[in-house]
Amino acid sequence: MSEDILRMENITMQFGGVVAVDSLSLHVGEGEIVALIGPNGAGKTTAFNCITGVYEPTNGRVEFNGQTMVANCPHGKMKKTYAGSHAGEYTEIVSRTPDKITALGVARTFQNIRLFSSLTAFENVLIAQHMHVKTNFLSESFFANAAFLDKMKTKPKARQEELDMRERAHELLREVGLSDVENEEAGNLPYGIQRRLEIARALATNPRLLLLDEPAAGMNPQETAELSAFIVEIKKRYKLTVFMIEHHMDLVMKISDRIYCIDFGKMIAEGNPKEISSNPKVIEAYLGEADHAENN
Amino acid sequence: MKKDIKKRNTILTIILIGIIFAYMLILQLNSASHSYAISIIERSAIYAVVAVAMNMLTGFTGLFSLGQAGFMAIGAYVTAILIIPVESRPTVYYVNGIAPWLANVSLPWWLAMLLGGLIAAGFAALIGFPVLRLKSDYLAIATLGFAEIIRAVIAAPGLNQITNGSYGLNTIPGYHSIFTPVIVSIICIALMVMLLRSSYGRAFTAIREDEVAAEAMGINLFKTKELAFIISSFFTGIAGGLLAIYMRSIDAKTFQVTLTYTILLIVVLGGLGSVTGSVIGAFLVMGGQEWLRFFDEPLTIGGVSIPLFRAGFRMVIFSILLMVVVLFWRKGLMGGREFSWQGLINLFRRIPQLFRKKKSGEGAKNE
Amino acid sequence: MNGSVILQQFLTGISLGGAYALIAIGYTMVYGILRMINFAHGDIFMMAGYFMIFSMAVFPWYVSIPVTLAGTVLLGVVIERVAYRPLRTAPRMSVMISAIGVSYLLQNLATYIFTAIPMAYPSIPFLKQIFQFGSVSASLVTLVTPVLTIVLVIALMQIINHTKAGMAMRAVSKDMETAQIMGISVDKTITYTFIIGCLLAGVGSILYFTDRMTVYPYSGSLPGLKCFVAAVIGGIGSIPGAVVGGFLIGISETVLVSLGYSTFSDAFTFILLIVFLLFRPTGIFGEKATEKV
Amino acid sequence: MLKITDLCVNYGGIEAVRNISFEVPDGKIVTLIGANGAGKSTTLRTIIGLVKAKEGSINLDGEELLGRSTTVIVSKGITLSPEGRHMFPDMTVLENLKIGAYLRTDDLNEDIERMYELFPILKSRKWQAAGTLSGGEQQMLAVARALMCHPKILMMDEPSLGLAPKIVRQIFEIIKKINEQGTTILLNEQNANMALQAADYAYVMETGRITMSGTGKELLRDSSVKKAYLGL
Amino acid sequence: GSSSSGSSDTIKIGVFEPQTGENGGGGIQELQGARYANELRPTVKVGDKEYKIVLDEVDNKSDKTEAVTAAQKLVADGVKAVIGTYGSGCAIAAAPTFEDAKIPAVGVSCTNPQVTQGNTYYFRVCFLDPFQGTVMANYAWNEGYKSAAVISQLGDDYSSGLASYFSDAFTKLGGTVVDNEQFQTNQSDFKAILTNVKNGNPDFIFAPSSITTAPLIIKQARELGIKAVFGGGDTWYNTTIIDNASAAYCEGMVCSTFFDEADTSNDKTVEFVKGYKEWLNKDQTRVKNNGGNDAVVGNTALCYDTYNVICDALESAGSTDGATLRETLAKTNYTGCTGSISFDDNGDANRDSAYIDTVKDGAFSFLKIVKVGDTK
Ligand SMILES: Nc1ncnc2c1ncn2[C@@H]1O[C@H](COP(=O)(O)OP(=O)(O)OP(=O)(O)O)[C@@H](O)[C@H]1O
Ligand SMILES: Nc1ncnc2c1ncn2[C@@H]1O[C@H](COP(=O)(O)OP(=O)(O)OP(=O)(O)O)[C@@H](O)[C@H]1O
Ligand SMILES: [Mg+2]
Ligand SMILES: [Mg+2]
Repeated sequence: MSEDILRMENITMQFGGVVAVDSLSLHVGEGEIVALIGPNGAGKTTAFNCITGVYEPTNGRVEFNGQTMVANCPHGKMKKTYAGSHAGEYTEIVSRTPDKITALGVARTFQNIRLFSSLTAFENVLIAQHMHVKTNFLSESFFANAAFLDKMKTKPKARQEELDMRERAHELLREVGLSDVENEEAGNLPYGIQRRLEIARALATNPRLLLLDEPAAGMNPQETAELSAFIVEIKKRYKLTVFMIEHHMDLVMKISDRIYCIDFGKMIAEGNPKEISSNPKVIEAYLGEADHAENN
Repeated sequence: MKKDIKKRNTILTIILIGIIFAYMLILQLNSASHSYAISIIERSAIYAVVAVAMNMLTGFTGLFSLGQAGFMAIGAYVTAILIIPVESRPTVYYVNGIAPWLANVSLPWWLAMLLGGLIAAGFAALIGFPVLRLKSDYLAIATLGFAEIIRAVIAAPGLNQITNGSYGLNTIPGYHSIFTPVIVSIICIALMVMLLRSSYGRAFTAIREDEVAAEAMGINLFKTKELAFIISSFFTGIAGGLLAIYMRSIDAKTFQVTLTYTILLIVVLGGLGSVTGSVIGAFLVMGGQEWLRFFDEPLTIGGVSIPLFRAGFRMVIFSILLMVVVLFWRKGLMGGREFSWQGLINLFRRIPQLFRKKKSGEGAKNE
Repeated sequence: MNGSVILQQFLTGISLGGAYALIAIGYTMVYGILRMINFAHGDIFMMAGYFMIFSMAVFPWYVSIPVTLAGTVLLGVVIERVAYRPLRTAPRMSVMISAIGVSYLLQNLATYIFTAIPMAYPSIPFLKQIFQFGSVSASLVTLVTPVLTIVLVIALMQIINHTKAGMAMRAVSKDMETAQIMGISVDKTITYTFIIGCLLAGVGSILYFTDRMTVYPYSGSLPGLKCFVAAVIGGIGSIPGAVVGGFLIGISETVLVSLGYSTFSDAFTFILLIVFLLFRPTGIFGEKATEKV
Repeated sequence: MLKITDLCVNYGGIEAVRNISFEVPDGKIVTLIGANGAGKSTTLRTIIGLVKAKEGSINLDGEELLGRSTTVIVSKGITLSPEGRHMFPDMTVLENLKIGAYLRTDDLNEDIERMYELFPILKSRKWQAAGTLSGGEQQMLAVARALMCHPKILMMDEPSLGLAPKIVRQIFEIIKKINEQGTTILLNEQNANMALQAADYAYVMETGRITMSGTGKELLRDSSVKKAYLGL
Repeated sequence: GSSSSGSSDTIKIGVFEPQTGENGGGGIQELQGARYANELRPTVKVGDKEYKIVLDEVDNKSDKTEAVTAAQKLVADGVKAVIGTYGSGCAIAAAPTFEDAKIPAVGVSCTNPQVTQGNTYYFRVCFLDPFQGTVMANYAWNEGYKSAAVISQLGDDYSSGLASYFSDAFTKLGGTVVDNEQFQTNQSDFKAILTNVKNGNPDFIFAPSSITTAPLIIKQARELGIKAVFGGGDTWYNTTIIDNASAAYCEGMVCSTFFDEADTSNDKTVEFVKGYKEWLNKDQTRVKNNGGNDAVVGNTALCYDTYNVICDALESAGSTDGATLRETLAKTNYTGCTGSISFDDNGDANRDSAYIDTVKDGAFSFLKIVKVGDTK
């Protein structure tokens, strides 16, 4: 694969005395689909939260597209109680709020669906484009809805932007096959569709890297199969890199280029699906002895 | 088809606006005999502005703020101080005198009001830094506390020469015409609606729905909340200025927590997240309070005086009515939706249907 | 300021604080369980004052006290039934509005029934005995208030932490539906909470008004607001927190007034609140809310 | 025996459950499978009294449960391990276990030890606030908590949701074990394969209706089930 | 009620009083004076025609915002004159409304100078705060008190005003104000303030305040062992205070008032007191509104006079036209149960003396009359 788009270096996340992620280093190459698996409580979601700015990691560095995106070292009270390794290796502190990270091109979905549930599917996607709005709130309020200006030769910038955003939202929903539920309230949609919408909404931020946290949770095998196809398709269409957490092994094995497996916050294995499914450590910690295929 | 409906709606809207303005014109032309109605309409329009501003925070952005009275106080005092005629200032500040630097500063009402709004917005920007990090009830209590602090500061003896402390301000020039406050209110509400319908407004709603997700969509929580807070406070300050001119005399006691509660009741009655709801709510609450006045007067039917009817009964009835609305129309009258002609027409259409259903139901029973 | 003045002020502070603490507990418990600010609590406290006035007109004090407490509890329970229970599944905001509505109603009702003219609070002779220590004088109620507060709170803590009813209260406060699945009756548990909260408000009202002697329809609103602030400062949901908050506010208010800053004595309560919210948003004893993304 | 007859449930205008009837015989494992939104959770929540039914009957050993409060129903020996875990987030793991046994008055220590044996990870975290557990850990706690009340009938709503394959298998082993010890089980599952293998009897739900039923083995072999729910 | 439309042979007089809210108590006491007067004198003869007088009572809820609409309601009802209101704040708020509508208003007990200032349609029958504050200072000084403490309510024009006039006058006379304390609206715990007062050991404590707070202050002070004499303004001439603070604690307190129930030098007073007590005792709700007993408070008497002043003006104006009525009112010269009433150019009552009453054996009793110039 080409350049790495994401690199985590020795990320440690400590809550009180619990070290949820312990010196985790991994990398995701441009255009790859990489999966992160591991037993419950291994620290997968926490790792995602460190990347996306929801948590500030206790130690370590995350690099996005060759740039430091997040970096921290134990400081303040943490200095004394730090229980991870690689202390003192990092001195830089770079912290970004989740919105800044999204602005850099990293979008995510959540383990528990977090749609704007009383808004329509269309509005959900529209809102996700808000961060690209360039005009200020004054001209936005004056012109964004000024439809009567449309006949003018050059529309006000705010109006043009609004029209573009709407156009793009329609287009996106069409591309992901959600056109027919555009005006439905997101919260009323069937579960599977909600998952899809959540992904569509993430896409609307124009990400280069898409993080999916258990996208197939609560789906039956049939729906899961549809989802795998969907992920592969959007990856191609939007030239994305996908990094996902998933417990459905058939999905993981089918579409990932590489898989990382962690346990107790530490990396225990890395490799392609074949290597991982036969890795004794992974079987021991995660898959269990029986043939995993029948479980799903 | 769609176009026809749009056309019909536009025509209906124009007719409605026409009727409203014609009515106001009639009131205005006979202002002496209609002063009661005029004052109710003016007051309702002013409260509608605050209600919409509060709704923008509470209903649209999900920030439960109870600081309205404080921001109104700022707007009202700034406006009042700057528009009291210079020659009557000595009598207004008859106890402590007016600060010399202020004594001759005077502005036209609209500029003073704008300044009042801006200063209120400035305060909002300042306190936004600490308090907007708080969630729901904590935010409510903190903003409520802030309003109380403002009130204490206004009444503090140290500011006697500016705010006239305990003595309040009066001889504020009033409105000459009902159109002034109504048109200013309409402009304010229209500006807020335009903001709410823009991308920024959608970002507000996103925050209300789910902060974590909104942030993950690239919306800067703090900046967006601060924006909503500042703008809402700006219009609340303007409404304070409008109120000062309406009342012509103000003091710190005007801006107690109960004022905020009244506005909250308006917002809830109208429906959280509905601008038209807030406007309708303002007129209903203000008008209703007045309409219920007959409860306060002794009532005699056929020579027997009904013992319940005496002073204070009106407010008992009013509070019971409010409770009924809260308990039985949980989402308020508009329930987060906006007024639309189609909705109204559907409502009318449903009425005969209800009758028909009832009839057929009865028929079934008879068989 | 000499020693006896300081001692006198201190006595004032802790007795005020004690009464605040008792009321604050009611706020904290209701908030803890229903996640709502019971804006009507201060007015329940005011109504308790009227109950005492009317029952003392008929009964001796030792009968009146239980009668008043029973009346207060009944009022609280009825309010919960009528105004809060139907909104159990409604958004929190509606319940809060309903509480404001009840508060509004109680004030208007009191004005209507009892008129706005302040009424004298009857004195309970034995509580009003005045003790003189040098130049410091205090009535028994001043001394009794803080002691009684502490005793009641210790008893209450035992109930909450070591009985099943207490466990039920904590569970209901976190997740009503799941609590039901555990076999806990949500309605009953909430009723218990209101009973305890109103009982303490009743006791608080007797102590407070015995010292301050007049009741009028708005006499509950400001103490109510202050006690809510006390509950927040102490860490809402935490009973020891409410007590500490109550004393903190009572004492600091007294100190401020005695130093001549009475202009800011009310505002100070809120300044204290904002400072706390900034540096310790969950209050002194508040638990961290745990939301996992 | 739990017997559901002609049960209908509406949410506002949405008919979530339409006229379904089924039985849960004592000592058996019965499973409901079906797509998202089929109405499985609604059914379980109606049985436990959290959702009010429009019409129908829920009968436990001859006693009508419909219209009873959840507390009463739980005291009759039915409990639910809810979908989406629903911990008491600020209580510790141990307290969560204890509250599961709210209606019991006997000694709990033995049972708590048993839960720690079933789910060792809970033991090591017994003082942690349940809200900070990982999804899987929470799910285990939810199951353990439900078991603490010694139910006659244990209803489980998607116990395998979001669990690692290894844990899923463990959960199903535990389900079988509990069942062997005498607890009747009514199970909602997306993981149709595992559920059908474990179940004595199974019902397939689609848009609020029961469309198919049979023993677990029968349905496992059924071609339409295979296609729709087993992804084969 | 006002609902009966203004038929040709009735005249409406607005009674603009708070019946609820902070000043509701005092407002109702005033209102009863008007009701009683209306019962005694139900008609007036304007020109040649006999008109029935209908009282149009509106509640301004002691709230300025409400006051404006309430005043507008009176205007809309077509009242010819207005009585009220208790609490200067609401009077100030409503004043421009009445002026605009050219309806003369006569304030009963609103003592703030600003009520009538710059408003040609507002009159008042009571004295003013500066006057009252000075009178009390004179009294205190004459009694030989050398040091005084002042307690006033923040944000309340009445209380702050009186307190500052008192302090000024008292210092000018040579006394010292040892302590100046302020309290918040709705405050009910005054111990902290009073401890400071006690520490200053004053001879006299001037604490103008509402009838809600006065008993609290007095009672708590006595419990703290403060022995100094308490003094207040006209609001204190109200038995509610004695009832609430207990007679023993109130013994010896003084207040200025425009009226004294026990004043037998004026026949009109005697007649009014007798008649009003009878009227009160006819109906228990009236007694309740009066504060639970039949003691006559100053405001009631003043309001009674106000009603008569207006009726007289109507009769002598011979017209119900606002401007004419105003002119007639300005020339009023009336002697009522509260003494003689006439107005100066500003519309304020020409009063140069005030009664000082004290509490003796649990009841108000007349002490002396003090004039502004009277100093030792
Ligand atoms: N805010 C927090 N405070 C304390 N501990 C936490 C917090 N968030 C997570 N943890 C702990 O960190 C560990 C890792 O949790 P995480 O949610 O990352 O697991 P996961 O790998 O995503 O598991 P699952 O597959 O079950 O979702 C868990 O033991 C959890 O208890
Ligand atoms: N509280 C509610 N209000 C309105 N509609 C609801 C509510 N809960 C569920 N529904 C609707 O009822 C239908 C059945 O939902 P239910 O949760 O019972 O399905 P399920 O079979 O359990 O699905 P899943 O596999 O997703 O858990 C769905 O269409 C859902 O949208
Ligand atoms: Mg996870
Ligand atoms: Mg379900």
